[in-house]
Amino acid sequence: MVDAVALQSGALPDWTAVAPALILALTGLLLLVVDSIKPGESENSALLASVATAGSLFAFGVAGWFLIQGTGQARTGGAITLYGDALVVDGMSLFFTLIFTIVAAMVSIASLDYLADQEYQGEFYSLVVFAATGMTLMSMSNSLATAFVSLELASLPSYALVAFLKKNRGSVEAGLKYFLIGALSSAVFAFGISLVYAATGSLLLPEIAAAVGGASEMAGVLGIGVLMLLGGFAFKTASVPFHFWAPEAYEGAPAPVSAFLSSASKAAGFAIAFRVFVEAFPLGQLPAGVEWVVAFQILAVVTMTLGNFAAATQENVKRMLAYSSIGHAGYALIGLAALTANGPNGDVLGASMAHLMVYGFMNTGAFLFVALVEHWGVGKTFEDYNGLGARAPMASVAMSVFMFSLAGLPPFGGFFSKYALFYSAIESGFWWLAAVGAINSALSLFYYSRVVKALWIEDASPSLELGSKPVGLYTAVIFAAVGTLLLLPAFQPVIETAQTVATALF
Amino acid sequence: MVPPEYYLVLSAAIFCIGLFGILTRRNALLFLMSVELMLNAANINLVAFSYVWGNVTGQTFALFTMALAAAEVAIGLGIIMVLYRNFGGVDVTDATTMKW
Amino acid sequence: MSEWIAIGALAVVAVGIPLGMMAVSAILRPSVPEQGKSATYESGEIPTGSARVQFNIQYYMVALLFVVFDIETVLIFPWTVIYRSALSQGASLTEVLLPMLVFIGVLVVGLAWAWRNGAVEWVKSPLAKRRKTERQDA
Amino acid sequence: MIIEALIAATFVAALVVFVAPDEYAGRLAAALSLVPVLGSLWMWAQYDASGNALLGGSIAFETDFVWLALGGLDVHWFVGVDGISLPLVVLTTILTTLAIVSAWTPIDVRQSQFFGLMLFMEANLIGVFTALDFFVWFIFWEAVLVPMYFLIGVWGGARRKYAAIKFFVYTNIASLVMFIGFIALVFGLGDSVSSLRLPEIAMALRGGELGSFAGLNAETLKLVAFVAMFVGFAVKVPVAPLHTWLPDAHVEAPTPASVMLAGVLLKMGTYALLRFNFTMMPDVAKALVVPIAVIAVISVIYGAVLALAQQDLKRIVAYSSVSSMGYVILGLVAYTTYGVGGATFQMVAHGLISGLMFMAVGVIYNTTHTRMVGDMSGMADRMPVTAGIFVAGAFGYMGLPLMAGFAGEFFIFQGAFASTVHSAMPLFTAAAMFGIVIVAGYLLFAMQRTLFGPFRFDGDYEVTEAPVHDVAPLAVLLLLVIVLGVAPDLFFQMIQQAVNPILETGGGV
Amino acid sequence: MVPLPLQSGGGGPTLLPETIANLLGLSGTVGQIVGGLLGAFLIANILLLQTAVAGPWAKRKITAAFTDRISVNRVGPFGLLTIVVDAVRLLSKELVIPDQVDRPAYDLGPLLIPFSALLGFAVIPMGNGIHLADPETGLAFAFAASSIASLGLVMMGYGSNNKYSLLGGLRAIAANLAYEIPLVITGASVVIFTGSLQMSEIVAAQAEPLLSVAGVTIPQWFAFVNPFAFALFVLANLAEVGRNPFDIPEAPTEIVAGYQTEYSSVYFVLIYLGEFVHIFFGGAIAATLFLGGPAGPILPGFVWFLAKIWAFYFFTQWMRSAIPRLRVDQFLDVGWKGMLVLSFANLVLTAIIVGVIA
Repeated sequence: MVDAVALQSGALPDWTAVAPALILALTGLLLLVVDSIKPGESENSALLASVATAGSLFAFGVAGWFLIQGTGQARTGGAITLYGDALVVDGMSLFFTLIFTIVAAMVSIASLDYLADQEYQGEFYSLVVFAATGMTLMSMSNSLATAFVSLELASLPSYALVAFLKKNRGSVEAGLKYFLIGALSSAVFAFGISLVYAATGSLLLPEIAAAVGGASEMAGVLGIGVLMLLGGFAFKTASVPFHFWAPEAYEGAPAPVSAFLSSASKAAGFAIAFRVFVEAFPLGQLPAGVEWVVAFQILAVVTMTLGNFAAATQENVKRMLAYSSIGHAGYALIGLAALTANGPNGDVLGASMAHLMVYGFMNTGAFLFVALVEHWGVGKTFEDYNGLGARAPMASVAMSVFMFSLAGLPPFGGFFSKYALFYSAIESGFWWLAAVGAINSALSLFYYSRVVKALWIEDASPSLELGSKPVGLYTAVIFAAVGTLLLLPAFQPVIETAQTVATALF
Repeated sequence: MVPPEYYLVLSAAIFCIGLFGILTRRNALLFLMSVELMLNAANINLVAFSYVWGNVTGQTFALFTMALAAAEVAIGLGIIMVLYRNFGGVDVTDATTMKW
Repeated sequence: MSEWIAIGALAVVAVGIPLGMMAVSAILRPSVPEQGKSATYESGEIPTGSARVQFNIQYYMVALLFVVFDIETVLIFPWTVIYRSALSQGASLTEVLLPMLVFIGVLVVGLAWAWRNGAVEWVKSPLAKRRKTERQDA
Repeated sequence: MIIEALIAATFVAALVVFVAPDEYAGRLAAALSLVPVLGSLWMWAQYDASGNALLGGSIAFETDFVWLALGGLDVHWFVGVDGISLPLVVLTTILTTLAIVSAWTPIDVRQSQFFGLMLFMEANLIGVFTALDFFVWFIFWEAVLVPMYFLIGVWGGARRKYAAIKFFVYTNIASLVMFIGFIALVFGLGDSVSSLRLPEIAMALRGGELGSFAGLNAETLKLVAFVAMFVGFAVKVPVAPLHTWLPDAHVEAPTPASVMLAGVLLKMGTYALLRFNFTMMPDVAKALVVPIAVIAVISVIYGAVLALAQQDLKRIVAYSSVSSMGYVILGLVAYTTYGVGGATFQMVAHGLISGLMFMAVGVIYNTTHTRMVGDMSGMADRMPVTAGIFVAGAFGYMGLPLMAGFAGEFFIFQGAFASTVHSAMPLFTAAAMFGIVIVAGYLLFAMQRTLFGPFRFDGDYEVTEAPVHDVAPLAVLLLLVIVLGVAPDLFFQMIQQAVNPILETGGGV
Repeated sequence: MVPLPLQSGGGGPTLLPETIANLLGLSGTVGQIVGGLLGAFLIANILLLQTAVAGPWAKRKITAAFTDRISVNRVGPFGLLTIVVDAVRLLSKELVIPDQVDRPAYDLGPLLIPFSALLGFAVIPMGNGIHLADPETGLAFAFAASSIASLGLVMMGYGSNNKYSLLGGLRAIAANLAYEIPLVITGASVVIFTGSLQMSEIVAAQAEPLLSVAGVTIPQWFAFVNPFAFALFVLANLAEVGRNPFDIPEAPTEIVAGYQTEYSSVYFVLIYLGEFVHIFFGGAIAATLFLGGPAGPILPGFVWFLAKIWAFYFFTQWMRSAIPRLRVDQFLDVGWKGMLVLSFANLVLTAIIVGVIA
């Protein structure tokens, strides 16, 4: 075993702490190189997919190793700041990196089959990996500047990915809408940054934190700025009021991309929102009128309620999942909404992070199952799913696991993460937030169980013919299912790590 | 010396013009231009307050914002191209294959 | 500040002179409207169709590349300005040169990819391509 | 570690069966399910603890380690059995094996999935009865629903989808209500508990450590939590106004699933009532004795009356379950050794007997493809063995001496009459006894019309004696019913030891 | 308010507006404005004299000399006044506005072209104190100002409602896109030496001696220091101003006259004028960046400066006579695949060499 302080005491230089991001970036470039050797050749697809998957898994492994070794954590000397404090590597960033990389790996392996007949596969994988790089950097951002740049690095490839099926009207429309709202929200975000800068004179989160207390004459500007930052995060996390894109984009986009966006991209939005709000605008030191916690409380309640109610009325499975992901954004927002000046903030935030981790598995899996179904050419509505359980039992079991887990039923990972979330909220004194969350959770069972019902209980139409059993998609779906299941018995290390690293933020 | 509030008012005005454009225009290209306007409003703030605070952070970041705006336009134009090919126009309200 | 006043003055002059010429011309020139005179020129033929035709997709590819590279120059310029003074103030090459090499390296990978995928290929239609190669072979 | 081994083995068996080919799935499942049977019997033979697991008594086969350290309330992997849970574990394993064997005939599609789910359910049921940490318990508790949902929904009758959804929604909402009630209680306990282990919580509650939470003072909180949990469990039991899912579920479920539903799943509700409401908050239970007893009596009478009005044999048995469960509640609220102990004994007894009845109905249905009383008569003519066992089971149901049902009901009535919690208890008991009369009435009536008299059958099917593997489970069950009736002490002694602490220790805020 | 280091005023030589203001005895903002306007007027006239009168005349003479022809010789000495006559002739011609043109674009385009080139001259030091303004960002400003012209070109191409015009406008844009980056990047390689974008600084940096051979000091003109960059720059500049062999936007034998097909009378004069100013502006930047600006022995700086830009002008006309036009795809290939790569290589190599030497 390597010495626990190895990564801080000189065994490895500090800059290696960004290794996960570097690995992803290099993988992306490597993909471009591979694609340049024989452009447009479809024999390349297996190579491309395996490079993307291997790169993501490598980054996952490195991030996991760092996390276990305690890189950037209190026990090895605290967060590592790099590049003029613009980036910070700490437990939280590594934890989120785990989510992004594993989702990217699952999406890459699944895309091998999904994209079988598509052109521009090299571009697809490199865009996925670049977006993952951006997300990793988002989780490491210690400055609003890097926050914005990395947010765009994550967003821009996503726009292209959503519109990837350029001859499919749905995909194009989804890409357009995602892009329009994304561009708008990034403009709002940039303006918010400029206002925060105007009020505080710095873009570095710690310096902003030091300046906000004295910025009382600019409190109005600061308040508007913070509100606009919130808008930017709301877009990335698909929370109210910038959530409109989500159903459209997820429905229209290629299903692996929907999986990627709704899991990793959402987590990235939360990663950056957590850090920015907690680090730059510490509660208890803010001038009046910048009480962002209240805003998050409202957003959390509205988001989860709206997402769940809208999901309940859908006929299209992908769209239902899209709305459910809005609902889950609402749950995760509790992590910010239940913060207090000196409560057990680390627990709440950590629970939210753990939920995002579990969500990364179950939601990715669910969308990848949709990808599998699309691959078979079966339709999109609940009725089209009828009887799949009899034809494809393994995948259907996996999907049932995802659905029950998303609903928060006990035997699966989603149960513990929701429990931890609500429990921490109650611990912080926000029992009403937990209550709203629990009621929404119960409601969500209704529409999740519709999928399960369609899969197993309804009878298939006689013409239902499934094609081959694609290896890549199956691997990814089963992997996600196993992950979702294992996160129940193995939830303790996850929540413990999450809460430890979250506590380090305060 | 121009008081900093003026910059704020100016940038807010430009931001609002951009926002207005986004809310009222249906042409995707005009939408892009409006977004550029909003980003430039942010740039005005950044550069102006870079001067006010006496550090170059704002100016530097304004450069990054420009670069990102350009990248965004690159992607945006690509999407508008395929929009045109699929829907025969660049009206953002044309694309309604999915229900809202 | 005065620099920009002077530049503004030149801008005024640079607009004023053409406007002045237009004014002089407006006084001098005759106006004899006549049908046919104002027809669009199309090598003597009667113009057909709209002039605002759709043009080759390659224009767009090139424009995109330009947007990317042109903006990168914005990021390169500040570096070139400080490069020498940074060196003379004792910064090591790895600090000031390496990052830019990495930056340009990334750009180069992008360019190579675009090149290989034909983004900078002006002629892309198969027919034109065949003609081009035939001509080269001949 | 025997409990973990039992659960794990059953899970593995479920997986193996799930991927096995359909033709062998039934045999394989039956063979594999013998492992938990033997394991539970071994546990029963080795059982040497005494007292109640929640109230500081010794716990057999205990395992306890921290699973999830979260804030101030750790989740432990904490399992073990006492005199209340061990009989139920034995009941579960035996009944599952018999149900699997009885499913060989009726289940003819997607067998591997069916038997896999049965084993999966068994694993979770064992978990429910052995878990001593609230969380672990709750996970198993909810996990039981999933396979049952599928069993009804996929292999059920014509209206199976409606029945499955109704079952799922009812029980899940109930779980949520119960969960919220219990968690509120735990939060009300504040720092006096450091984990969700049931003994810890039970001791704290009985020790009066409850504080206020969410604006409710301790008294109100306790009351609210009690009601929430009672409602939550009552749906599962089910108790009269909350029972409407049960007939649908039973009628639509395939017979083996009905067996499990009536035989074990309903016992989860009464088990939980005993463990949570009546063990942890005896003061509230005693304060609310009148409404609870009224509900119990209503369940008894109402269930019986409804059964009387049914034509469907399965529905008759289903409603009679409502009635029987009413006795259990009455016994629980009596707070006497015989009352609570009898209730526990009745859980086992009723599990066996109702399983027997459903199976018998199923065997007849397998042959005739109808369950309507009016559609047939004189079945004893063609199916003498089945009919004989059916009649014997019905007698057990009616509480004939030397049958397990008699022992259970006798204990309950004895305990309830002697109860001191409320002066009106004898009155309630007397009222509930009317249920027996009605039960006897309707069972005899249905039996007489279906089994005896001249043979008449309207369907096109040839009616012959059922195959051995259909009848054998019936016989085994009948045997067990008689054994328990003759020697109730096989279980009753350990039950009594476990029940006494509940009565001895007082409680109060 | 802490002043930024970047924004401290340059302490270079006195600029033209100040000189004029001092002469007139004005000061403050009024002085700046009056001085600026007068200086701007002066500079514009110097340029117009050269471009509008001398330029076209020289073009004919040079071309004639290369192709062994007799050129204009009737009006005035050596036919010098021919240009004046031409100007009057064109100005007094009828302005024919074709059908269905997009009026704002059609009218604005010709204005923008001379405007863009003239504006760029604001920052060019021409020697002898003829230097209108010297902002910190001089070089960037110069590139920016000259880029405005492409906007004018596309407006003309689009506004004319003519297929040739549209093609010409688009070709012009493609040309600008392809060669702008090599141009700017090569310019950046010079900035590595100077460490400043200020034109006066760039000129001053070239005043230092490179080496002395037998008592003759050769100044550190960047054309000597980095001839490769100079060659690249001149080439890119040719394309940027649209001269042979890169004149595909006009390409008279392919698309009539490109974007100017539908223009007549004063608009044609403006376009023609603008293009000439543009060529001169290209020469001016090249001279400033690589040839030491107005520096030179014996003769006054202004004369040297004129000589240098005329040399560049001569070079363009030489190319025009000597080299055939590239096909459009070859043209873009050269730009994207050749020049771009070479210019980046140049930048990197320059940076490495400078870094290693320093």
